[in-house]
Amino acid sequence: MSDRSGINDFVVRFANVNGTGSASANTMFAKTIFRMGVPVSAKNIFPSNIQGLPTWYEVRVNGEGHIGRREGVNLMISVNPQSMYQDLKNTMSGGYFMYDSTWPMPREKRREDVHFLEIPLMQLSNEHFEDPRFRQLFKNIIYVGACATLLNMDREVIVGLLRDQFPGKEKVIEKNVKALDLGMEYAKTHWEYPLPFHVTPLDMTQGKIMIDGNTACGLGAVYAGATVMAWYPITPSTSVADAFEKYCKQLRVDPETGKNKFAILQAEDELAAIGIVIGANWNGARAFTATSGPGVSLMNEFIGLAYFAEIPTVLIDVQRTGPSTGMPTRTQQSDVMLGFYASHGDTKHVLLFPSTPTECFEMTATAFDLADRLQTPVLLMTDLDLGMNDHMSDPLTWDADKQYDKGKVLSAEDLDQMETFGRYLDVDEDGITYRTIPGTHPSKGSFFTRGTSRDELARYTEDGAAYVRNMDRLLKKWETAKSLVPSPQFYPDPSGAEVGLIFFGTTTDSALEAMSVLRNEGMSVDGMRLKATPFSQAVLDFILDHKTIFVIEQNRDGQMRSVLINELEVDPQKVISVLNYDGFPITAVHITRHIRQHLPHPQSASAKAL
Amino acid sequence: MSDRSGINDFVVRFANVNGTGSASANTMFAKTIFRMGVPVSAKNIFPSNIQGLPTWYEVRVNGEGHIGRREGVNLMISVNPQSMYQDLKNTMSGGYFMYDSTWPMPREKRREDVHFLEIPLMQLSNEHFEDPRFRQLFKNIIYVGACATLLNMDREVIVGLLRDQFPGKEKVIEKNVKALDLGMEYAKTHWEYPLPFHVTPLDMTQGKIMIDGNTACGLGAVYAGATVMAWYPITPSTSVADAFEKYCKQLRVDPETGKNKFAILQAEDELAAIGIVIGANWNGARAFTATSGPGVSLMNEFIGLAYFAEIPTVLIDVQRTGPSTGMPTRTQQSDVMLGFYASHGDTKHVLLFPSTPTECFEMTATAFDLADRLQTPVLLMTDLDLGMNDHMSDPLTWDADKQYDKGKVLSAEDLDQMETFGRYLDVDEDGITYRTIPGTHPSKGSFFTRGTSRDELARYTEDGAAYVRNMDRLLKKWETAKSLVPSPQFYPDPSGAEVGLIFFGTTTDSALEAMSVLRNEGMSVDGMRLKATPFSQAVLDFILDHKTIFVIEQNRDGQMRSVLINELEVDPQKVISVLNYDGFPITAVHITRHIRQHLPHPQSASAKAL
Amino acid sequence: MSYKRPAFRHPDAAINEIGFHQKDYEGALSTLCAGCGHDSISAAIIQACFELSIPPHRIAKISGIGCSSKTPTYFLANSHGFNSVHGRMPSVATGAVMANKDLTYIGVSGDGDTASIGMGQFAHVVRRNLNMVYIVMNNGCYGLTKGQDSATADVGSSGKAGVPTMFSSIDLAGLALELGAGFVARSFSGDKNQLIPLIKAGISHDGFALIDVLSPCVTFNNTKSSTKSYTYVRDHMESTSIADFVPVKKEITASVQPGESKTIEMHDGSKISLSSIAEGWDPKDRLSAINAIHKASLEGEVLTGLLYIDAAQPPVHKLLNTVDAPLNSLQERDLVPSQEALEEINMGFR
Amino acid sequence: MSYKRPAFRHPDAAINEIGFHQKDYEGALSTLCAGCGHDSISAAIIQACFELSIPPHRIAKISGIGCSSKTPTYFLANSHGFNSVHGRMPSVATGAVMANKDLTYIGVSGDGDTASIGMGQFAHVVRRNLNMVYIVMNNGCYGLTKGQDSATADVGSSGKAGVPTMFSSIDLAGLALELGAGFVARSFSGDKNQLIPLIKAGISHDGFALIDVLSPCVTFNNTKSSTKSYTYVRDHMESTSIADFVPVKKEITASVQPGESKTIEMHDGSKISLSSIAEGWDPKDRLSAINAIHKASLEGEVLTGLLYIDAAQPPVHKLLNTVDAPLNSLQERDLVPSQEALEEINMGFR
Ligand SMILES: Cc1ncc(C[n+]2csc(CCOP(=O)(O)OP(=O)(O)O)c2C)c(N)n1
Ligand SMILES: Cc1ncc(C[n+]2csc(CCOP(=O)(O)OP(=O)(O)O)c2C)c(N)n1
Ligand code: SF4
Ligand code: SF4
Ligand SMILES: [Mg+2]
Ligand SMILES: [Mg+2]
Repeated sequence: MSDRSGINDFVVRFANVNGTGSASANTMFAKTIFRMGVPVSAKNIFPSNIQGLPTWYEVRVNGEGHIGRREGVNLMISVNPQSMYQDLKNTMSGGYFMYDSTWPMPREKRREDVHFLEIPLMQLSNEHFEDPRFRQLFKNIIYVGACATLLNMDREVIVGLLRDQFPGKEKVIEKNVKALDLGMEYAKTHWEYPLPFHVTPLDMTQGKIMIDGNTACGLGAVYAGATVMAWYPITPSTSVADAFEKYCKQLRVDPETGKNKFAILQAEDELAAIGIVIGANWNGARAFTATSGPGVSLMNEFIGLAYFAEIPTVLIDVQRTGPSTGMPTRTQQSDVMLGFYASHGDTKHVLLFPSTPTECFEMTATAFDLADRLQTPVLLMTDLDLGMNDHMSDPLTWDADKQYDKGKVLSAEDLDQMETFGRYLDVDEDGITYRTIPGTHPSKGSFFTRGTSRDELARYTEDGAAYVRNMDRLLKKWETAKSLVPSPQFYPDPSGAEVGLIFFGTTTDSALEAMSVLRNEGMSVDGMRLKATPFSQAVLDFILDHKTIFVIEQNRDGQMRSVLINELEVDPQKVISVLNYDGFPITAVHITRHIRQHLPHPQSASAKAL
Repeated sequence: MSDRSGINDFVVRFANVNGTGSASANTMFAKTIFRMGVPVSAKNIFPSNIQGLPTWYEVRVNGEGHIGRREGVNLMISVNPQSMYQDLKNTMSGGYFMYDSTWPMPREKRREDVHFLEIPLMQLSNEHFEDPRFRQLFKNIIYVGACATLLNMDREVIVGLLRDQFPGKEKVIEKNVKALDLGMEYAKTHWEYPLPFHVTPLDMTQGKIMIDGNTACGLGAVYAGATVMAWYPITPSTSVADAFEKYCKQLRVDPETGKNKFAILQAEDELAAIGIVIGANWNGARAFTATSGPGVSLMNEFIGLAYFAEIPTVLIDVQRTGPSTGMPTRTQQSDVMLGFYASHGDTKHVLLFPSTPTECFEMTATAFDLADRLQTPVLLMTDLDLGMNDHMSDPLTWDADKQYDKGKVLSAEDLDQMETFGRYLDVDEDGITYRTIPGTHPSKGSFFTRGTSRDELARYTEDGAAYVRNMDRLLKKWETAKSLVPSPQFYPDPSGAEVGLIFFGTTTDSALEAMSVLRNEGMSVDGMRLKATPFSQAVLDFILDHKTIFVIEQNRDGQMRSVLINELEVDPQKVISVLNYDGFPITAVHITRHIRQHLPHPQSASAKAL
Repeated sequence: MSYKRPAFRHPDAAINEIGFHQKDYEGALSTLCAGCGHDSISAAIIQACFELSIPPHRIAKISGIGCSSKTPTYFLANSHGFNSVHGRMPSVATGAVMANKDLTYIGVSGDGDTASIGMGQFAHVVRRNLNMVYIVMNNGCYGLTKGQDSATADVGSSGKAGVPTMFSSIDLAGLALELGAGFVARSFSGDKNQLIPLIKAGISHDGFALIDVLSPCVTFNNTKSSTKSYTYVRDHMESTSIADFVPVKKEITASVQPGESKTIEMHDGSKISLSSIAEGWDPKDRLSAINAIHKASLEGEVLTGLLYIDAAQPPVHKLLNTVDAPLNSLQERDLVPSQEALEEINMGFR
Repeated sequence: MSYKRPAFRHPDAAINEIGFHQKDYEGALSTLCAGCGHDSISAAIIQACFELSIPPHRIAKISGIGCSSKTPTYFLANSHGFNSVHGRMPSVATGAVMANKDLTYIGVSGDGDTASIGMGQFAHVVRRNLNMVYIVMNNGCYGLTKGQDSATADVGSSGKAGVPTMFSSIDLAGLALELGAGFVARSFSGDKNQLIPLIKAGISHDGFALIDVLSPCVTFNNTKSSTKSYTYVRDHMESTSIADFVPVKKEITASVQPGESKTIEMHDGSKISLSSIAEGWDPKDRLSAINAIHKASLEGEVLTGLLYIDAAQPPVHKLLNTVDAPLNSLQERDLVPSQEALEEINMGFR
């Protein structure tokens, strides 16, 4: 890989040991660059383990705003002897390798094509800090300091971050600054600086925030009025529950009584979690759960019940690499098929695909409105990369006048004015029928909820014709849903292209970067970002309007591509998969390589592809 | 519908009350016709209830051998006052309506276009039989007698059946014959007989048997050497377990010790059932489970584990109408998608589609061989219609020399001769690796089983490249599977057709009948019966070789069609669904109607469809 | 909102304190087998709710799958009902209770539904102390799927298939006691006099109330060799006490004799009085109840009655410290935090 | 088949009766947190299997998911292991036992794995009386997912997050007793002397043996406020007895004094001898064990030791009356019925 890095364009990777408190130092590094106005992205690569195994933190700095993952590490900060040689191997030719030279690396093991930056981190820390409990932590700050010098980072910004992190704790701040300066000074006295690639302030992060998707989902549920959450711990979804709880405790406690306007239950398993969500929604509260693939598998029966019994159900699926004992700490988009078709019998579901934390926030709220409006399960399909890494994104906003769309729910007054209430009567001919909440009216509106085997008035029947009517109405509702779900986002090439790229969720950053690379190379490409199923006419038109379509996704089987073909009846021959499924976020280089393979000559590309 | 019925071509429907012992009388009726050499089919239509609700038994007699369901009842035997008026409505115009006139039907409620056959069944039974416990039962035999006269059925054959049913119990036989004769005589003295449509002996059932698919599956598992079965009761799969147990007790008890060469566990639920199956197969025993849609949904996580951990797993899915509280006693083929893609992550499974009880027997055995050979889950996709109804089919045969294919299992001797054993090393380059059974060798061959996160030597790793290698090998195994699964069956039109019909499982009978109808009308149609996934080249060729393809299936969403398109990358536009999803078996009339709709003029049909 | 009564009533038919007839608590015609124990339990539920004068629409009925779980269609037609999935009634009920603390919740399940597939959810709903009555219609077999043994079938007992159970049986009342339930009772579908007051007490109990009701399956498990048959249960029933439930608005009647009876007050002031308490057993002592159950079972007896009660255990909404209004009644103004809060949150992520 | 020994051994290292070194029972290097209780339990398993002289390849290790369920990688490297799915170890173990009755089965699970998601399977594996040792590495929290409370956390106890548990806790030993288990023990990861003989006895027991081992999570639940911390357990541990396990081939040593001890014989002739038995408690009386557990728990004490044993309960293969050969060893000649049988069956369907 040729190194095209330079000012505001490089990758730094920190190699640490799990459970040694490196996370906060590393985050500080990324945030400093962010506060310097330079776009940055940060990915945690961590093991399925609590303590003692290698963990990495990869920061990409890119002044053009490309914040997808990029391969090729310019500066490796290796503070884990366990992974040191692997880390050295993973450093780019011509790159820099900083390591803790308290234990020097034998000459013969070094690489010629890599610059070595030796710094005795542990020794420095031990020499300057008394309390052994903190030595480990300050070691981390020291390497941040060294990086600051090497990369021209603003010391004042770092100090400011420390002040924000430890408000009023002057002693703590002082010690941290001391460690920081130790690192900065060491670098100044031992190395040439800054490195050829480094940071220069910009103002491209003005107004933006750095937040992870799971926190945004949790906040979205708070603003969307979720009052019941039931969940079962599973990486990488656990922090959705943590965030919901944290913000509920902060924002949803009645100030007068000290009582909670929410109920959160850690259920005994995922089956119970979704059962609780269904029970609560049936009974008129907004309720949701968050889980990952194994949980969705376990919820399969219940999801079908919610589909057929038409109960609003919000489920956040933070996807990880399959299967259950798979790679829980790696990212993938491999639950698309499962989410879309979940359960036995004929079922299809509304899926939402956020691609930024801001969208996690907004779409979580949308999920509740859609679930209530459509009386069906809505699955928010996010993933580990989006959920657990901080992403630069727009601030969260909420329209103060927004009313929740609670859908077709009848009040006692409504019922009093009605002739007949039929729970499954398609009064409005949109496939969506009216429902009542238990306890509403003393003599009207009660009905018995079950899967199928019932007629329009919710009476038990095993009549085949009634079954078919109901199934067909559910399809009509599916049609209605097409106009209600978020529309795709288009990234048109002004010159009009024959090649179209389709992407969604966390493939977006790299897909957009790939598009700009390809356009720079002279290839015309249009882009479409999917936001939801079912697909609207616009999605179909995009596919029909292009000769060749690439669907970029992070799974082995091209799952979204299959769903597109199934739903839209387009010719599979013109729809080409660009796939990545090694558990790491997809890169622009990966995408462009695949596209070029299929379209060797940019100019005549689309013609050839068919 | 025009009545084209006649000699050896008609439909009789019995309308009874659940739990009144009508089943054995009705079966006797169908079996008599079968023993007279005339092809017959019989379908139970029963409620999800134990006692007191309407239940129907529908018999189709067809001298040309068409044994799919046919609409239009020529002779209705109504012995359930609850459903009497509905039954009258469901009788064909010009048809015959026999009912229990102990309680006569008011004139004004009768239909003009239907012949009424009044017989005071209860009264006759009460008059001639003392013991009140048996009166109900003999009432049923009386109507069989009446039918015998009307339809020209052979009294001796019926008596023979009674003798077989009650060997040596002369008293019982005598009473039954008395009831039979009561009915026959009543018909002779009160009505004109035989009816215009009736039975004439043929020899088209020579060597055939009448058996239900679930019994055949249970027997198949016995012959295939299954020693462990774990299951959880669920209609319509329960009788698979019942049959396996019955025949194990009959055929698999060691005569010397009286001990069992099998272990059957009624598990606490479906998750446990599949867990037991996986544990037993991992430990070298052939084990299986049988369930229906809700069970498969619950097994979803475990199915994924078996796929990734590569553990042979045999699952018989007797499909029913979705969802869980749906119509458990109605048939459908709506678990195709679920079965094929079951679990989160990238998973695809081997499915087998028997279409006759004989194939249930054979394919159950095939499932074990394939599961062992491919080290993966194999799902036998049958359904309520096939599983719980008696079907005329070829006798069951077993090659006495057949050796089970236990796949790549290493013995202690093998291990002794090996340099390195790597559980996931693709030695043969077919994607299938060698496994060992616990306890085999004191120092070689032990390994640790987990989903993924492991390398070729089964060592723990979270390395992305190792993950990809493994996932790609699983795809290679999938390719290998294509040549191992049963090939499709072709029904070519000698003249070479542009229209191809694809069908599988219980759509077969009616699809074949539809083909013969269409051919008689002058339309050329080829047929292909799918027997398995993954699809082989032959399946793709069939689709490519025809301009228009109809996929006939019993679900709402055209699930098999989707799988075909996804797997074979064919253009959806030329693949048309013929669907039936009201819970009743599909009919030839239904199929031809749909095909004609798409191809109005037989001659130029295929051209137009595109 | 007015309580509209259906047009015609027999003038003599009794009405309860809030003006409802017994008929208002009935349901659709049962489709269970004639003689099924479950139907008697339905009748007892109807009677209990009528006598407690609960407005029918303020009751929610939730069940799993099985003959037993079908019964909610056959009582309380004016209440919302939910026939969910097999073994998962507890979780659906949990969600419902979370959403609205103010309704009365009746959960109905079978022994297969609870003790097999639902075992995990059962154990955890007990721990959670939901405010609900959990009725197990316990026939020791799988009725709806035609008679397989359930986990509550006693060792050696056999149903219609004639194969004696070999695995040790689960005593749901014993289990609930072990798991810390605050109200545990057992009864028999054939004993209306005992069952109705127990259901009433269970409904009034502010927390989770388990009533394990032996309910013979006439079709599959009413055999001579079954320990869940009408005959067996009738012959081997042993009562801890005769229970009499006294709603808050009524005085304790003279029928309860002091000295030989014990009266327990519920949170709402209503009382359950227990006369002729079995020796050495104290309805407020968990361990004594556990011992009594085990001892009875060793002797092949079935201990019935109110086995244990702790009226003071905090129910789930108290544990969760939720606001007084039902969560499902909260509106945007209660739920949406301020704009400033969001701005501050954004600030924290800069 | 020859027992090949790896090339180099320290000449002094002890070997057991079948010629294996302790090292042959070890596993891969642990990746658990330094100080995790689970590692001590792994060490005890290694020691127990070594001392019992079981050929390592005749042991199968099966687990669910969690830090605890990872441990089978860290012991017995020469045994087959299976890390299955969360909460489902019991069913996988059941299948394995069905397939081959002749191996030794060690099931490992966590408290989340067993008492929450696995509760149903746990209850039913107990009933089934599989021949296996079921070890729960019980830390009262979810280690692998970073410290959430599990259902075995005591009310009021709190881990690193500092939020006290509010729902009543599940006592797995108590539950197993209620469900009819034939061997129930509790121990502490920090008490090797008690734990090793219990594991040995559990392995020798012909049936299901539960060992609930308190095993502190140093990272998330070793706080002052936790009742599953090293300090709390050490301070509140109460033993029923001091156990000494005597394999079939050894004589009972003099150390066990008659009068103050009780010796229980296992099916294979080996013995477990229990000295200084707690007052009023009889290891062969289920009810006395239940009472002892409840009483200790009311006083905030943790009762450890062998709580209950019934060496005579028939294990699953006896109940199922299977042939003596392992089912996985049967061949076509044992399994395929005759041609005539099939012909007869066909006849029956004509
Ligand atoms: C997931 C699932 N598995 C199996 C079934 C089939 N099933 C329906 S009811 C039932 C058992 C009913 O037994 P029980 O709960 O005791 O109720 P009863 O009919 O005896 O009242 C079973 C296994 C199902 N509906 N769903
Ligand atoms: C179906 C499923 N749900 C959730 C998880 C996530 N998960 C992994 S381990 C675990 C709990 C572990 O707790 P415990 O069994 O007590 O083991 P410990 O780590 O404490 O030893 C959970 C919830 C999972 N792997 N699978
Ligand atoms: S089968 Fe048994 S449980 Fe079901 S309705 Fe009939 S008697 Fe009742
Ligand atoms: S997190 Fe807790 S249970 Fe897991 S390894 Fe660390 S100390 Fe052990
Ligand atoms: Mg039952
Ligand atoms: Mg734990």
